[in-house]
Amino acid sequence: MVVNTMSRTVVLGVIGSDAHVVGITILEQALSAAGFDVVNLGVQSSQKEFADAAVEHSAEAVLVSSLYGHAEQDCQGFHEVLEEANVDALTYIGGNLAVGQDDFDQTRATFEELGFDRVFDSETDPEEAIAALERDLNITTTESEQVTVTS
Amino acid sequence: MVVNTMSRTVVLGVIGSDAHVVGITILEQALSAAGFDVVNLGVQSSQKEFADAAVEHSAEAVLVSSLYGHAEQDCQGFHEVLEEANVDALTYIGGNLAVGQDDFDQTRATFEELGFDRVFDSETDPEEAIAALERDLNITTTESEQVTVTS
Amino acid sequence: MIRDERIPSEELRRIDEEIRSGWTTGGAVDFEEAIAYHESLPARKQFADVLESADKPLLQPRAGVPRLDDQIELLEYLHEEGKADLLPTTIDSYTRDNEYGKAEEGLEKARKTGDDTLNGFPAVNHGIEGCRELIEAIDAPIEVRHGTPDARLLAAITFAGGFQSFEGGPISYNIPYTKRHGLEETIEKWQFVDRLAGAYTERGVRINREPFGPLTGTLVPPSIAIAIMIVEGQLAATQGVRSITLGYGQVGNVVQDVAALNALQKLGDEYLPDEVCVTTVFHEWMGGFPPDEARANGVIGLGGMTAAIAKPDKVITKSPQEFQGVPTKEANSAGLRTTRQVIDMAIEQKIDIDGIAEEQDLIERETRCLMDSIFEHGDGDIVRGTLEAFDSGALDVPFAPSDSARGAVLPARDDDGRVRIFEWADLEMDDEIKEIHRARLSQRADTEGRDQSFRMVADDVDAISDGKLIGRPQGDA
Amino acid sequence: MIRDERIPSEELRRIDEEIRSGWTTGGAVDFEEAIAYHESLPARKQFADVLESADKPLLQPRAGVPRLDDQIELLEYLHEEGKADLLPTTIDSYTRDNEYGKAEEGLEKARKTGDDTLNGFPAVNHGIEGCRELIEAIDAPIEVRHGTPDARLLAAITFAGGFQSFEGGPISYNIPYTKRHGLEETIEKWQFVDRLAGAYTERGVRINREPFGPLTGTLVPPSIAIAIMIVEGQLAATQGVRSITLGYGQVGNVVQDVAALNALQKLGDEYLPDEVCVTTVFHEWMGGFPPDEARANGVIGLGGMTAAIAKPDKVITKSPQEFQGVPTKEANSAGLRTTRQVIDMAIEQKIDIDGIAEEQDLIERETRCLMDSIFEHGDGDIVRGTLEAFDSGALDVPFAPSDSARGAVLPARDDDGRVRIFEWADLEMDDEIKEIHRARLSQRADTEGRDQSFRMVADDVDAISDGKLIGRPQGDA
Repeated sequence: MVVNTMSRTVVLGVIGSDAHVVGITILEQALSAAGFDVVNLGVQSSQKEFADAAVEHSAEAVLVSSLYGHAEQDCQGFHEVLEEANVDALTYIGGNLAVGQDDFDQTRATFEELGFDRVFDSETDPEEAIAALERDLNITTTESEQVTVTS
Repeated sequence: MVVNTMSRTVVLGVIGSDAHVVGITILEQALSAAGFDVVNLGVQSSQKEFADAAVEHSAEAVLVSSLYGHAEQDCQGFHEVLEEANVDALTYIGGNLAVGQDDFDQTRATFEELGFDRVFDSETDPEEAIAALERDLNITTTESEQVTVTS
Repeated sequence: MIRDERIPSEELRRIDEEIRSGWTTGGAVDFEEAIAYHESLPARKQFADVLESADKPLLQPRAGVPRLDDQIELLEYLHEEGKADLLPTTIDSYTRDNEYGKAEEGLEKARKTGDDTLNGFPAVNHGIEGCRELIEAIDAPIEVRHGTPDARLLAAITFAGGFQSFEGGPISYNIPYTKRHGLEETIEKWQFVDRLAGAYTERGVRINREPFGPLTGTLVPPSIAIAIMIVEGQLAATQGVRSITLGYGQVGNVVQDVAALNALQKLGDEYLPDEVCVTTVFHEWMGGFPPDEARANGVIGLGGMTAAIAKPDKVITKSPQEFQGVPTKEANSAGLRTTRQVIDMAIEQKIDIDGIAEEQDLIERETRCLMDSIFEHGDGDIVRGTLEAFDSGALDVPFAPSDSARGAVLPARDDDGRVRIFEWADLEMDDEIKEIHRARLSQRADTEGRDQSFRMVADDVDAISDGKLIGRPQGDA
Repeated sequence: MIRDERIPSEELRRIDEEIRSGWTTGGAVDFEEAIAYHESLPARKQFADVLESADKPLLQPRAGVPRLDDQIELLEYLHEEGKADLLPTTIDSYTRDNEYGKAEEGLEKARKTGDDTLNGFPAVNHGIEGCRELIEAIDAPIEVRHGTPDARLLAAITFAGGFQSFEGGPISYNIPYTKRHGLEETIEKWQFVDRLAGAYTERGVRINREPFGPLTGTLVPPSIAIAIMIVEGQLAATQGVRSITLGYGQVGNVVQDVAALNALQKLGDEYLPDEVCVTTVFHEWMGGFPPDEARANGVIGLGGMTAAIAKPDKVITKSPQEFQGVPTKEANSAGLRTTRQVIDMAIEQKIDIDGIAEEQDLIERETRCLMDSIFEHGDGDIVRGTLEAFDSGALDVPFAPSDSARGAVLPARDDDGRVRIFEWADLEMDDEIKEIHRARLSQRADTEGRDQSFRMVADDVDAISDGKLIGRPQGDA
């Protein structure tokens, strides 16, 4: 288990009308175990709920999950909402981001264009996302070297 | 169980290169139980073996089984062989008589033309064949009325 | 605050009239005429009687398409080709959200274009006439399956339309399905549904009610599912329902699944009033399926085998196309026939597995802990108790999207593949039982040479779709 | 009369030379060079080692097509898409009849037209080079499967060609396959095959030998199959074989199948010399399959479940297309993956079923009766004993087409679906055991309200393809 000396807050949730809860439940556990303070908004969270929580908890990262294939639609204008609320946090998105997607590079480009810092597919292990987060937030851990990052 | 007062002999066997033994094994049991004397030639029996056995045992019926789809070929000239041996017995044939057969009436006509007195498909119960045999041999039994004959 | 009390007749009438005014088809409901209609149905369409008198598990698939003619064709196919004993009519999502206007648009579009613009059969829009046409066309009993938090109008119309079985309940159609519906709200609404079913029952038309046992479908510990089934069964019984089918979703461990189905029947009989006829339904694996029809058939085969041993009254089957979503009618029918073959080959065999009694005993003890806690939380009232227990976290469902449940409990499989509780959060449970779970999970951790952690949970969630029961660490980890 | 004695080296050489002159490809065999070739193969292609060191059941399909390139493609597919652990090469019918000339014609036609003019891979015609090309192309061990009464040349060429496992035996490839081959003749010919395998074994190249356990594939009582497996294992051991896989075909009753596989391993270890490594192979149902892929998947699922409980060393899988004959490679691979999913989900579960020990005890007692009778018939010599016992009917196989067996024994299922003996004919068996069978069948007769008769046998033969295990009388009978 990776334990950090300094505690960082991340906001986590499933965007849109999506009710897939298993992924974020496990991600919440993994983030907590890795030493993060996690604000879990749960499923069916709106763009505004993400922004409000990020402001309230001074989050350093906003992690968006979407598994029902309508992520692109649900994330239109999301970064503008964050900007208006003066949220200056990393933004990650992961899950089944497009219906019947064949080409993940294409999907990644789409979501990077929308403003996300990192884009993960549904096969991504929690460890992988956490390792990326630690790198992006310049958190040094004794074990992070062992984790293979493929993003 | 139907028990007859007079004992009649039938010859039973699988013709050609066919090695399907289950059907005639059960038919042998059924015929014995119905009071017939059964000469079971087993699988892979030639036309001549049927004829020889019929002569030797003075058989009143010759029952031919075929399940591998080559019955028509295996039975070409069969009735001529029986005639040459002076066999004057009923001849029945049953089983999967044609490869990929859809129309059993067609198949029945083919084998009746070859000289068989009755033609049965592979779904025929032993009882049905025996009931037909009893009728054709004018055997009166107390129970034969109960058996439905659809041939 | 609402309590577990029967809705008075005048209140029933008042709500009924209010509800039926919610959509045009509601006006056609005439209770007396509906009773006469049900009485006119032949014995083989009387759901409760057919289910309760069966001498082996009856099979039922899932199926719903928007157009009436298509639904008739689909159910006829599943009945004739799939040899389903009982048939379903799955309702579309708009109806589940009480958006009858949107359902109407979808239905009209479906009628015009022939496309399936809805993901189910909008029974409210089809109205009583449409429902009855379906009931009359199909030579078997049909159940309404949906996932609707407020199913009052759906119940009013489908009951009057001739359906005699109705899935769902205030917890089981809330917690796993929606985020923001309050539990008190859904209990109140389902009290009406049950009361309406009770009104038919009083007149001799026993409407079968079936709480949805699999809940979130993801490694739900049997005792949690059974406690919720008992609560929903009790709520229905209070309102006069007399035919109740308690549900359970396969977890994949044969001993635990058989033990759970035994416990479900035993505790159901024990907790519910004597005048209720309690039956059970076993759902084939509701978690993620392998993305491969051949492997999916293996999952279905294990489900059939479990059903043959446990002998529930009903089995809801899966199809080999489960991974990709709604199956073709051929695949749906294949799932039925594969299940049937396994059950028919195995059910006459005496298969008594060691350890079922012990596992059943553990499940019963756990369930009693939860039930005791619910009664305590409610000072003897099961409605108040359920609300308070969910509120305090003493009752919880893993992976619940709903705000009404903590969703803080986390399950993991033990070394034998049985579902145990890894994270208890505030779930009410005897320490002795918690110790048993801890010991079993510790045994698994030893086998795998790793600590007990959420990684086990994560690995277990994906295990069956990856081809195993237990999410063991991979060689390259 | 031949006896169970090792063929002397000079005799081995003499027969070997004579046999190899039977077809042009025989000349290329060079024993020393072949030993070196086997030694050069990587560990993952060493059949006996891979099989004996596996920690769970390995899966193997059936497959054989005439052309080498097609056979490579087929086995690659089954290895990669079906995830088969071990691969087969099924030999064509002409080769089984030693008609190498006709096989050559068929092969040439297949090469010209691309059609599968033969029903298997004519390994003799492909010769050592062809065989080795196949061995090298496939990254897994490969077994030769055939059904050849006189398999001497086939063995000489496939052993030298790099195959390290060879199915069959003098009884198991005679009694179920042909009518007129004498048993003495096939024993003599298989003594050579085993002696040749023993010669490789002596030099460190352990050729695995696998007697064909399912025999006639039709309700064979376990003890009869096991006795024949022990006899063939002993004959092979005498000739120097040290890796022997005893086979058993599923009868469909889980308790009896698990008990039989346990007994097979136990009695194999007991009867065969210590220096032999005995493993077991379980054949998924070899009787008639339902004419419906969905139902066939149910049969396969039950087979996988049985394998998960009994844990044999190897499982030979069936495909959902079994009914129609040779499956497509996709269906063959689907059968593998369905079996794999069931085994992988169930094998880590502790599933101890009551009554397995008792059934195993019964099977062992029956088998010992048969073995005692064989030894008595032969005055201690197992070859003479086998010949005399088949001759007297003390040893028999139900539904045997061969003139070498009486085929007078008739099996039927009891009320639990276990295969019992209805007609003993002259089979040697303790009266006490006969009484047990009689009582079990009488119980079934009572349940069904009919007399014990051949009708049960007939009904049982068709039961699984009709969707049930036990052939109960139909309602309309």
